[in-house]
Amino acid sequence: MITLSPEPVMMGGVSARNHLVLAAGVLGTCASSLSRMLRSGAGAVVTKSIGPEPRFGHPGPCLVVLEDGLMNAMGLPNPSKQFQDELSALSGEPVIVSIFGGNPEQFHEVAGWFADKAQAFELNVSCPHASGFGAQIGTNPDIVKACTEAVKEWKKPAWVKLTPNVTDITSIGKAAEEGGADAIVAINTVRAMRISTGMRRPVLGNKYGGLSGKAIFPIAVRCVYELYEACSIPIIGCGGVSCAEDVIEMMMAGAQGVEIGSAIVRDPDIFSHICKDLYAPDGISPREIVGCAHG
Amino acid sequence: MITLSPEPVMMGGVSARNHLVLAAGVLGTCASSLSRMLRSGAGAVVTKSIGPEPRFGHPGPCLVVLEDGLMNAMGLPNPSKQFQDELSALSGEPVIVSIFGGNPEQFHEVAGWFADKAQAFELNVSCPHASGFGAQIGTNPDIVKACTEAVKEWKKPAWVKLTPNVTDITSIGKAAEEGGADAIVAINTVRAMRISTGMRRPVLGNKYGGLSGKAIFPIAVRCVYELYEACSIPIIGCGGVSCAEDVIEMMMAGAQGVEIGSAIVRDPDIFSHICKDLYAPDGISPREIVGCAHG
Amino acid sequence: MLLMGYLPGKLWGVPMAEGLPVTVTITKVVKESPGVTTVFFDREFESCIGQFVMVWVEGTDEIPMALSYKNAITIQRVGDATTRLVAMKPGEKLGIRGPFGNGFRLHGKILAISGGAGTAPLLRVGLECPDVTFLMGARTADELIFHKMLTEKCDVRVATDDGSAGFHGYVAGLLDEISLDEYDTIVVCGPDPMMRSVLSVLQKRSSLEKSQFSMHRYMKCGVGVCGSCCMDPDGLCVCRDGPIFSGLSLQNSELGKYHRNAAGLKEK
Amino acid sequence: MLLMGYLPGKLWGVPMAEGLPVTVTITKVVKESPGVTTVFFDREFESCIGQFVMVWVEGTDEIPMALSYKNAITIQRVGDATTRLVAMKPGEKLGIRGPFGNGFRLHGKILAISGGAGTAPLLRVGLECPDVTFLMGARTADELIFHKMLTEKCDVRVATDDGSAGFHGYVAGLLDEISLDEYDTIVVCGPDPMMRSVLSVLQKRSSLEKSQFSMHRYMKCGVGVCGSCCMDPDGLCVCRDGPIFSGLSLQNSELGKYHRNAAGLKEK
Ligand SMILES: Cc1cc2nc3c(=O)[nH]c(=O)nc-3n(C[C@H](O)[C@H](O)[C@H](O)COP(=O)(O)OP(=O)(O)OC[C@H]3O[C@@H](n4cnc5c(N)ncnc54)[C@H](O)[C@@H]3O)c2cc1C
Ligand SMILES: Cc1cc2nc3c(=O)[nH]c(=O)nc-3n(C[C@H](O)[C@H](O)[C@H](O)COP(=O)(O)OP(=O)(O)OC[C@H]3O[C@@H](n4cnc5c(N)ncnc54)[C@H](O)[C@@H]3O)c2cc1C
Ligand SMILES: Cc1cc2nc3c(=O)[nH]c(=O)nc-3n(C[C@H](O)[C@H](O)[C@H](O)COP(=O)(O)O)c2cc1C
Ligand SMILES: Cc1cc2nc3c(=O)[nH]c(=O)nc-3n(C[C@H](O)[C@H](O)[C@H](O)COP(=O)(O)O)c2cc1C
Ligand code: FES
Ligand code: FES
Repeated sequence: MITLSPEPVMMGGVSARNHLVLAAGVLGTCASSLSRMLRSGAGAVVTKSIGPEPRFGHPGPCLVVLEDGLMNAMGLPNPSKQFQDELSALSGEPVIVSIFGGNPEQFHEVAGWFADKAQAFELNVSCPHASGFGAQIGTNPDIVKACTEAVKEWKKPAWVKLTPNVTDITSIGKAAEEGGADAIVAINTVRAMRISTGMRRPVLGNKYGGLSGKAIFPIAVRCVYELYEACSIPIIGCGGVSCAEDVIEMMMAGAQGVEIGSAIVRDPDIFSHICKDLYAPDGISPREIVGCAHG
Repeated sequence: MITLSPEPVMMGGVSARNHLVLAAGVLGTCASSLSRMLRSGAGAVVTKSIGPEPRFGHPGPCLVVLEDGLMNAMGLPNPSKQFQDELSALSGEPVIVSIFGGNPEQFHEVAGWFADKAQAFELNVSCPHASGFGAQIGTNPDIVKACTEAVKEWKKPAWVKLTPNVTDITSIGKAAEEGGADAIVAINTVRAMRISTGMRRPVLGNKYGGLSGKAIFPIAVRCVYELYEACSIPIIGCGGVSCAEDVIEMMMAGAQGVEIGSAIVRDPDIFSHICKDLYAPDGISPREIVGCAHG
Repeated sequence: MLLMGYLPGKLWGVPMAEGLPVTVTITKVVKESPGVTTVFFDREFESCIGQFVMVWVEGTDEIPMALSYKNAITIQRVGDATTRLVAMKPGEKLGIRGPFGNGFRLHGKILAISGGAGTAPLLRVGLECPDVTFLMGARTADELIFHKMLTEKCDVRVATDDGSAGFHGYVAGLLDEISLDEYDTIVVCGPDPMMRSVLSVLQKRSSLEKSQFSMHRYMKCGVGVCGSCCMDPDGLCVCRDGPIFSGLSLQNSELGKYHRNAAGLKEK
Repeated sequence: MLLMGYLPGKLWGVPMAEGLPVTVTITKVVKESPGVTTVFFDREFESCIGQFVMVWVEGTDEIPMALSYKNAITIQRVGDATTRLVAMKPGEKLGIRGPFGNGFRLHGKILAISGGAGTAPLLRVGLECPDVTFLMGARTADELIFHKMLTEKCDVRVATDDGSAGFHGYVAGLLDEISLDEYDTIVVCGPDPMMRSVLSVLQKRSSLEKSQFSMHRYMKCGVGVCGSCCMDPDGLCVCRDGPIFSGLSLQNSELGKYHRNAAGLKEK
């Protein structure tokens, strides 16, 4: 297998300790769990998505584990502005604050709360199961562009996280780029549903949810590849990454780094384990492989 | 587990021997393999998609097996009009002819070749990896409607098979319904890619392919559920079905029957095995569970 | 011998329901006290004592519950889901995910200390382990649960806040009469303030290293992913790293000080 | 003991590459005859004799090839992919999927019958089995492959169409001098017309039930899904139900009459 040389990593304006970033919404609600992930080897962490008002999330079940992934409909639970307190405990750490809102003004407001503490923002315009938020606005290029611009007013790096639940993901990627995004994160979860045949009802409290994990890796690779052909800003690959080989594959598709979420379910120490396999003193430079599959 | 009573099955104008239909493109190019599937327990079979000209398909690799599914880019290889000869050998059997074209006229022409032999047509407006065909037209509701109307001129039942690679599958489902479709088949494969890290290239000759099998089951269930809420014609569930429990789940989401493709890779006798688990003399009527998850 | 390069293994052709809730049918409902009810179902879950399940009350919510028996949960009514649960009848269905979490490590002579409905997760300790002393607290005699059943199996001592049974005062008070050195394992479950006060006593009496506390935090996923049950300062997940924690590891924790609610907001 | 309701098993954290082509590096290229070349690579594939692999020539195509050795394929140049293959140099890479298909069932005294490049899939029979008679046909002496190597291991008899070596005529003609009753297993590989004529001889001489034919058909998936390799009249997949078929099962088949091309059109 290919190994990478351990070099300082700068992706989308964020200086990270390695190429592996904790994905939004996974162990991301408190400072203590975010630090834990950094301690265990994450190169940077993205927080739970924070919105304009506190939310308690959807009724349960909120998550089920499938053989090849997870399906969740958390419903964007978050402490809103009070998340400032958690962030204080993380000052100086590579923390990207994920934010969401229903319109550019809300994005602007929420970003403002964290503008002095976050290393960067990640715009969640892609959660597939919260009405009025996430993918409901992330399927419209104009809104995506406007939200990106609104957040960029705070002069911080802004990553825009895209939904795969669109006919053409590149049109949304280009909108983010036009709005001034520093990077595109692809992808958020794939809209999905499972039904309990015993209860004769969808298993998630919200009925619809988002599929993540191994099942969506080939979809995520495809999206990264498509975006790499269409956009010129950096891409962070996300979706189903669970071993070093997957990281290399994402990079070859065009990703500068990856985010990892669901794989935590199998191995809470996934970051240190992947680092061990991925980096070696005689490894090659990541530059050599990012996008190399495009020939 | 729930079992079904073995009753005569009529779905979308097709009288089938049971609720399990061989999906298009799987062992569907010759009469002999189609009969084999019928002998081994398929309630009906859909042929390989037949188009206006013979096609030899994409260069290989055309298919790879993943742990939780398949990824393929066959490229719609087909013998075109000469498929008439194969069909003759299947007269009287529950055979649905899958057809494709680049526009309504071509759909009309191809359907005409088989109008006297097919029990029904399935319109492939959803293959995600053939330029000018499939999903390239199946993402446009107006074209889907027009193609459906064109085929319906032959006064045969017409199933319209949808792609999940759209922002809103219900808009396409409704277009098919307006065009006079007798049933909707959901879903075709999900656009995907894998990269060979050894070769530093996408593994499929066509680069992009379609993901099928277990990985996409939660996506397929979601699409069936959404379509059931939006449309009133019958729905045939397709995508990742590999056991009797999956059939029940698809039915609860709203499917009248299911198509099965990729699961053949694991078990060529999948139809007889599912039948054994699915049907029992004291089983319940399928009517009792179709759509029951909608509450 | 047939070697196939592509064999996808056990993944295909088997029901995919493994991580989905298992549907169980209620067989018996037993009222343990005015506020506490045990609901039995038609399936036993292989589990370690101390593990929990996520209980899906269809149409309402999914909530964490200890398995009081391998085939039962014991519910204290506090809100929407628990109110629906205690009102359920035999024949009705629940969805069960799990069991999840770690379990108690039980050996030697055991001291079990429970407060209120916290007796439920410890019930199997009293019923299945050979040498158990059970200290049980409740606000009032009426609210003591499993008292009779446990008395038949072990040495039970009772404390009530109002003195209506046993010792008049908190269960931690019962510890004064106990010689902690005699015990190999100390297990504790109850409301946060009660557990913090037991922790303080054990700390003073240098018995923390043999103590294990069953923690409760707001849970959504149950499998260590969503982060809603994380505790300060180590960011451990109660659902996965716990719910059982050694007393030692809890000394400097948030226990008894605050916890986070469903939105992640700190609450006292 | 830790029981977890959700354990997704071996699926997570392991490379997902199982069914993807394995990348191999070419180590040696050997010209066997003017049109036939053996390409060795740096990895052995555990396989039954008779199984095949799908060989990915990046940028061109993926084609089926028998493993002539566990770490080599032997290629007859016929078109784009094979032309690129035979021109490859050590250090270049190929992608290999498989091995796929069944294999020969080999026991007792074996008669191997090959035509042209059909010797390649039978090479391991001659090299690895103890008691083999090898009948080998080619158009001309130049095109005999593996002749020397096999002569060291077994009783080789040769036929050439032009009489430049051995018997003057088709390989089926060599059967006249063979007492079929002596053999327990008969394996055959070669062009369709050659295999049909061998089949006819074996049929006439009542030896079909101990015969096994290695079939070739157009293949795209290699795993029994796409249907491009199906044979009439039973709809069997050469890639999965074969490529080895008993002579009995081929009697009434399309063998020697027609096959289908990449588009599914019948060709002679
Ligand atoms: C590991 C664990 C084991 C438990 N075992 C038992 C048990 O055996 N018997 C028992 O009666 N109770 C048990 N509980 C507590 C039980 O989960 C809550 O009482 C229940 O969730 C309340 O739900 P509700 O809808 O009735 O209340 P709500 O009206 O929703 O809320 C009332 C209070 O209950 C708590 N709560 C609500 N939802 C949750 C949740 N998803 N996770 C955690 N707490 C929640 C919160 O403190 C909340 O303020 C356990 C909790 C945990 C974490
Ligand atoms: C099970 C099996 C084992 C084989 N083993 C060997 C071997 O050990 N050595 C060897 O030299 N050849 C072998 N072949 C034949 C080999 O696959 C073809 O010669 C090769 O595919 C030609 O590819 P091309 O691009 O050079 O030719 P093309 O120009 O693409 O086509 C030339 C002819 O080759 C055949 N062909 C092309 N593509 C395929 C395909 N995907 N599948 C099957 N046939 C195809 C067709 O008959 C076609 O008309 C085997 C075939 C099969 C089915
Ligand atoms: C439990 C859970 C919660 C999530 N919450 C968020 C969120 O708040 N914001 C967001 O942008 N993505 C969220 N996601 C999506 C992930 O960040 C990630 O995009 C997705 O899970 C795919 O990556 P993975 O396969 O590595 O998990 C969540 C995913 C999971 C499983
Ligand atoms: C090898 C292969 C070929 C296919 N060819 C076609 C086709 O020609 N026309 C079509 O409509 N769908 C085609 N499909 C899609 C399937 O019919 C089906 O929609 C998809 O595979 C999802 O179902 P499954 O998970 O049961 O395979 C093909 C799928 C595979 C795997
Ligand atoms: S409940 Fe989700 S991490 Fe514990
Ligand atoms: S090559 Fe696809 S079925 Fe044989």
